[in-house]
Amino acid sequence: MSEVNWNRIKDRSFKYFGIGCTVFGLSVLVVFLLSIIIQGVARIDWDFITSMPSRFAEKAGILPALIGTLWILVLTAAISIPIGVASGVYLEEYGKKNRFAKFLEINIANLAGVPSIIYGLLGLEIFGRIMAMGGSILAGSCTLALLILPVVIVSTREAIKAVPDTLRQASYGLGASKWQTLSRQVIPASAGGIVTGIILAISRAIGETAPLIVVGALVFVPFVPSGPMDQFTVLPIQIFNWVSRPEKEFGVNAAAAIIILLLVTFVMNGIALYLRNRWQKKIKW
Amino acid sequence: MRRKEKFIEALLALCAGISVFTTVGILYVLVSESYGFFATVPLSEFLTDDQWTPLFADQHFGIMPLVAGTLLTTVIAIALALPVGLTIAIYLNEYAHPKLRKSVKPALEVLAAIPTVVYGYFALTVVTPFLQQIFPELAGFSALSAGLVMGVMIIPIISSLSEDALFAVPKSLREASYGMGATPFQTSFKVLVPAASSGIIVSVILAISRAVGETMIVAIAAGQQPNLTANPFVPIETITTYIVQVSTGDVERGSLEYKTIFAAGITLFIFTFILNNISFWIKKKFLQKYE
Amino acid sequence: MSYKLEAENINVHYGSNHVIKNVSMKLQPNTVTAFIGPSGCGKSTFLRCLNRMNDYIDLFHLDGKIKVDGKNIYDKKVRVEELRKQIGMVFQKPNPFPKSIYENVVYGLRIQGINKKSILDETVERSLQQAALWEEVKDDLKKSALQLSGGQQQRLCIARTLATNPTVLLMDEPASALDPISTSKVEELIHDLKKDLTIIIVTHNMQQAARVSDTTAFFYLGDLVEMDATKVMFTNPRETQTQNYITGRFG
Amino acid sequence: MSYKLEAENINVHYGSNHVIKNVSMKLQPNTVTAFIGPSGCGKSTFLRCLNRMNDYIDLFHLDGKIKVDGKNIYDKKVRVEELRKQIGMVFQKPNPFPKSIYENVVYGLRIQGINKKSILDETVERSLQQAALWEEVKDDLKKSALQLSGGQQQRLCIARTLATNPTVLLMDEPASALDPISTSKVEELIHDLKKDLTIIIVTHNMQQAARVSDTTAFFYLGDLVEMDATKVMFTNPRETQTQNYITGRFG
Amino acid sequence: DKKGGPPSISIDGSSTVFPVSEAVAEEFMAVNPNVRVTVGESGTGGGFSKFSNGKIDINDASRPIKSKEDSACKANNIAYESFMVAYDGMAIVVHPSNTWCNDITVEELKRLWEPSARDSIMTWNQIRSDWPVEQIRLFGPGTQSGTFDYFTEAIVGTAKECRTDYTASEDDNVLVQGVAADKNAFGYFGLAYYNNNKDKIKAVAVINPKSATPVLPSIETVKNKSYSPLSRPLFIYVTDLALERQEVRDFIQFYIDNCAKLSESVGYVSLSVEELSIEEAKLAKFLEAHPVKTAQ
Ligand SMILES: Nc1ncnc2c1ncn2[C@@H]1O[C@H](COP(=O)(O)OP(=O)(O)OP(=O)(O)O)[C@@H](O)[C@H]1O
Ligand SMILES: Nc1ncnc2c1ncn2[C@@H]1O[C@H](COP(=O)(O)OP(=O)(O)OP(=O)(O)O)[C@@H](O)[C@H]1O
Ligand SMILES: [Mg+2]
Ligand SMILES: [Mg+2]
Repeated sequence: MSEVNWNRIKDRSFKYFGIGCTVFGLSVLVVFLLSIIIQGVARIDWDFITSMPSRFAEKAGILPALIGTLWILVLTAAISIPIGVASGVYLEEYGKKNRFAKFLEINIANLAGVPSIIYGLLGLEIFGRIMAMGGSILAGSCTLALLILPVVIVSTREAIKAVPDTLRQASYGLGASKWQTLSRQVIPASAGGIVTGIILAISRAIGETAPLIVVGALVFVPFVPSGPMDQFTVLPIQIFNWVSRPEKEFGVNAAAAIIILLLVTFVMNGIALYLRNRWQKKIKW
Repeated sequence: MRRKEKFIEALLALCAGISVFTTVGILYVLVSESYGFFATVPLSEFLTDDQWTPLFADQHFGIMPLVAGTLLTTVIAIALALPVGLTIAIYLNEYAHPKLRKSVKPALEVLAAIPTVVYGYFALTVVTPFLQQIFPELAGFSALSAGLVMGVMIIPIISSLSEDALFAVPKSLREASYGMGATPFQTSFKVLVPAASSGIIVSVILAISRAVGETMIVAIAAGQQPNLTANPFVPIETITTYIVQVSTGDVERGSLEYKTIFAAGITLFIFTFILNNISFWIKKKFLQKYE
Repeated sequence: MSYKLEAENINVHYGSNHVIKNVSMKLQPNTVTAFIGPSGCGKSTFLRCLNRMNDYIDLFHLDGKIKVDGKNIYDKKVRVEELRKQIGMVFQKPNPFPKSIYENVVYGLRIQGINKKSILDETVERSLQQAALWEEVKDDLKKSALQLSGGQQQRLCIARTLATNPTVLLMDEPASALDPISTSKVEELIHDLKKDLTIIIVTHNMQQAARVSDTTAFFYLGDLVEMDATKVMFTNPRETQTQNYITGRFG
Repeated sequence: MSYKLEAENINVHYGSNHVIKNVSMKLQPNTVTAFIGPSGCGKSTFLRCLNRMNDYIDLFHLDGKIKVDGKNIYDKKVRVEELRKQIGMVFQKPNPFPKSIYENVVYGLRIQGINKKSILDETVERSLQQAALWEEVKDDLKKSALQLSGGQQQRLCIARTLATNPTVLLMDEPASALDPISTSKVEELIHDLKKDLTIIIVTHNMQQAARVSDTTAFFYLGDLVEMDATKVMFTNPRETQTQNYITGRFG
Repeated sequence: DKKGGPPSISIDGSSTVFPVSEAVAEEFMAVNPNVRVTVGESGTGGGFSKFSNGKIDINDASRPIKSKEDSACKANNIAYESFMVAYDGMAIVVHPSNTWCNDITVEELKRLWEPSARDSIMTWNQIRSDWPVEQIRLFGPGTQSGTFDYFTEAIVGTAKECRTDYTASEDDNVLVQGVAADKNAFGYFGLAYYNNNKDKIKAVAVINPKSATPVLPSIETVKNKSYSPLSRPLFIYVTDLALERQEVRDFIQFYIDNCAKLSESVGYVSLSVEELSIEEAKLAKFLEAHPVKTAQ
């Protein structure tokens, strides 16, 4: 009886510890968001969003950086999601037993630990020089796509693992080929988990500065990039530049730009979440 | 039909192969550039010298201070993020109302999306002064506050991915445990966590990777002072911070000083390689037991 | 007369879905009761109310009283973990933990903090013997439970439940995934356990219900249509619905 | 005489585990054959060899020949997807796709590239009618298949299989998760489908085997112990093993 | 390498020079709206690497070109000219509550920062005996920056000769925070960062080696050279290749004409009139030597 009491106490304490941890995480988030919002929200207006950069903090805007970030976001997702999901599917469904896959598995785990700046150096060499993309949006996106690929692959695999075998068997039993089974059943059924990985990965990609600077992203870009081969800058670079300026007014600009960057992330997460909840609701085993 | 299937398999394999090309590319870049470095600096000096001062007139090329700094901040970050992240995952999965779970999870994911500059200044201007009240000997820049803040940043990686893994454990196991009179706490730790260990380990590996690769927080809050120490209260520098500083700095390309970043990079690569192999080994052991 | 288990005017809703409609029943100790009825009629739901396994389900709502040994188990003061130790449950699909046979059986003890080897060893032998599995596995207790056959797994799950000395055993279609040999072993087991326990079994198999139970309860669309001694139910049911169901002339 | 299905000296190994031992059998068209035997004796394994569902399993290895309509299905030239369309399969646990009822039924057509609405509509009605489900769901074809009851789900799985007009139907314990009403519906269905199809059913339920099958095959530890007309098997089996199993005096 | 599109000028290089180039670019485009000027900050070294490959027109440099970089240019047949565009003062700073440290000599600075000071000069009183016996904590710019090179050269005598046990940061705002939070702090960094944070930190006067008077850092004292030796020149480098394009010629002319005004607007110190006229003359010569290519 006393043992049961003790169990209950442990259980209760853990519950409160769990609440505590969650509240801790959330309150850090709230503190961040509030301090940034208090600092920067007043600075946000239509002019701020639609103006070019300037050395005058009150005149400076983020238009090229914002559009640059959107370009990078879309292109990086467009490159990394298909390749990452395809790799994950291959490793989990086709290459389980062969040596190539084993080798790939360790290899991918290693890639996840390579710091982003090294990807920058790689991107400069391969995309910038050898493939002659220069410091373009495309070169930056390719670099970031490589950077987040491991996360997409790993989470795809974990999500696919969780799909029950009965679903595969049902499909095979009806004469579906392997690929039909994968594309029509397994991948849609695991989409929820895949999306979690993609959210985390892309959130990371759009916050990166160093690898992009190495690849050739600029800071002062007084025009809106209009295609993937254009030169560009992104919000985090603009933010970092402003943060390191001596004048305090730029700190306010940085906070305002951070709010915009977070808004971009929210919208993206919102879309992804909507999809995740939809898919997870549909498939309850 | 059959040809199409073969084609698709080949295409998928090719996509998976891109990661091999990436590795080859990274190794090529690292090795070709650090080759010149190791031609000048003997490996023994690189590994045993206790100072890292390539950019001073009195040059020392001992990588260990940077390795120590990297280890220190990563260990601190994981020591915070693993218990907190896993607790959150378990709490959301076993205790919290599904509605709460649905809204808290994405909210926490926002933490991973906040630009790391923000974390860096938060560490420097809020966390460090706060910690100094508890530990008066804490320096203005330290591994401790950088590591802790980094830990907060990677919490969602652990909490979200682990929660996904716990969620995927078959309901029947959960019911078996509850049916025996287990508390949610016991069910979580004796049944669910072991059954989800593969996914949890993956989340931790990804979190460690992110911590090792993080630069901005460390650059701002940890002091950029290579220090061969395990003391979390003093300034340190990590491998990645060093690489970022030099690769976007004023050092001339092709010089020995510039090549140090590739030597540091290859060290980090080997470091993560060892780390991954260890975790692979752990994972294999766990999976043998639970499948 | 003192009843082991009494349910009074139980109503269960899942959200707006009324799945158990004003069901009352009383069970005597050391009897076997079979719940029968078509799919979705609420057998499992009602069974799971008896050890509060539905507590964690979203939208689940229960009205009424369930008493075990005269005490309302939905009382605030009742500790649900204690209750579940007293009222064991076996599920339709064998669900052993991915651990060794030994660890599966002692799980219930370990979570009570009992870790003394002699007690554990003793319990393992006793429970496995009660579950008629001892002879088959005694040399291999360290083997993973997942390597056992379906029938063995189900008996292991029963042994695991017996390890904590419950007084009531709830079984939700415990033999539906088993072959006839394993099934008959489980049925024998139920027969043997009756002297120590009060047992409720959900089954789709009329022959099984007839073979093992003393009392049978027929559910239909959330109603308890009829409940009587098994002999009576299968030979001379009061309701035509029951008659139709038992003879397969339904729907 | 021409057989629908012939298996010649089939041996199956999982790694070093010999699970099917030199089994041969011949089945005539438009008959129902029941496979019975204790758990783990290889019934499912053998059944799954017949439409090559084991192809993807690690370590699976088969020797021998299986002919359908005289053609060896393990021939290099045979397209396994084609084969599976011709030889449908229904599993123990209903496993509908998490899609609408309609989409479940037309899945087999869609993967063949058939997307014409009129054909699909026609097929849905025909197959659901064949599976005795049409009346229950015809107004609600857009509903998620997961909202159906277990018995309905299983009939949906049968309908889904029938949609591609198979000539052989393999059923692995199709009624073990169902209540008697659903079970009898499935049994009736088997009876009706026999005029168009050759059916093999694995079951643990002796009554069921007796009720639905023309021929019964008894497996034990990977051997095909005995195979004969169901009437003969259940009244006058040649082997004592069979006798013991059928009467439940086994083990 | 840029075909079609509007005329454009690409600048990259030092993040220290960046604000000047940005200001010039902004003003230039205000009068030449059809020209696109982009400015990056991949560092002086990164910039020179692109510069020597002809990938950019102008490199911002916080230090003179090095011999390796020069030979890389030669190898690619790229001739260039450098122009001084501004001075950046370095402020010596301490915590505002520091009452004792009001001025300091170059010798004292040297004693504090030279390599042998490591692990030996650890308390204030070791610099001047009437200063307190308290630990001194040092802050300074990152070792790969031009500021660090210049400071060590001016104070210790050789570039990069420096003690290693101090807290460094690439970001001067971080140093401001560090000094402002530590009452025993002693640091140095760009003048603009001191000017913008006078409420948080206190400047230390440097005793001019020639006049032997303490001089506090300010735009004026740097400009009139009384604040010495802690100010360093900032440069831009221009390739001859770029001079084939009229827009670049216009831009450089504009840069030299306006850098005095614009560099002060971003917190740096402008060249003196004499220095400016030297740069103007250098530019005229350079332009003449590389006439604009006549369009075919
Ligand atoms: N978790 C749940 N949430 C919502 N509704 C549920 C839930 N579980 C069961 N139901 C609904 O409650 C009703 C009774 O279900 P229950 O599982 O008790 O039936 P059953 O008699 O055990 O059927 P079966 O013989 O198929 O096991 C059904 O209509 C079912 O759809
Ligand atoms: N995927 C597999 N890998 C290895 N061994 C397997 C696999 N599937 C089945 N076996 C083994 O093959 C043997 C035959 O199994 P099978 O599933 O065919 O039995 P069954 O007669 O269908 O039993 P049940 O009545 O329990 O369904 C068993 O010993 C089983 O352990
Ligand atoms: Mg049920
Ligand atoms: Mg089977």
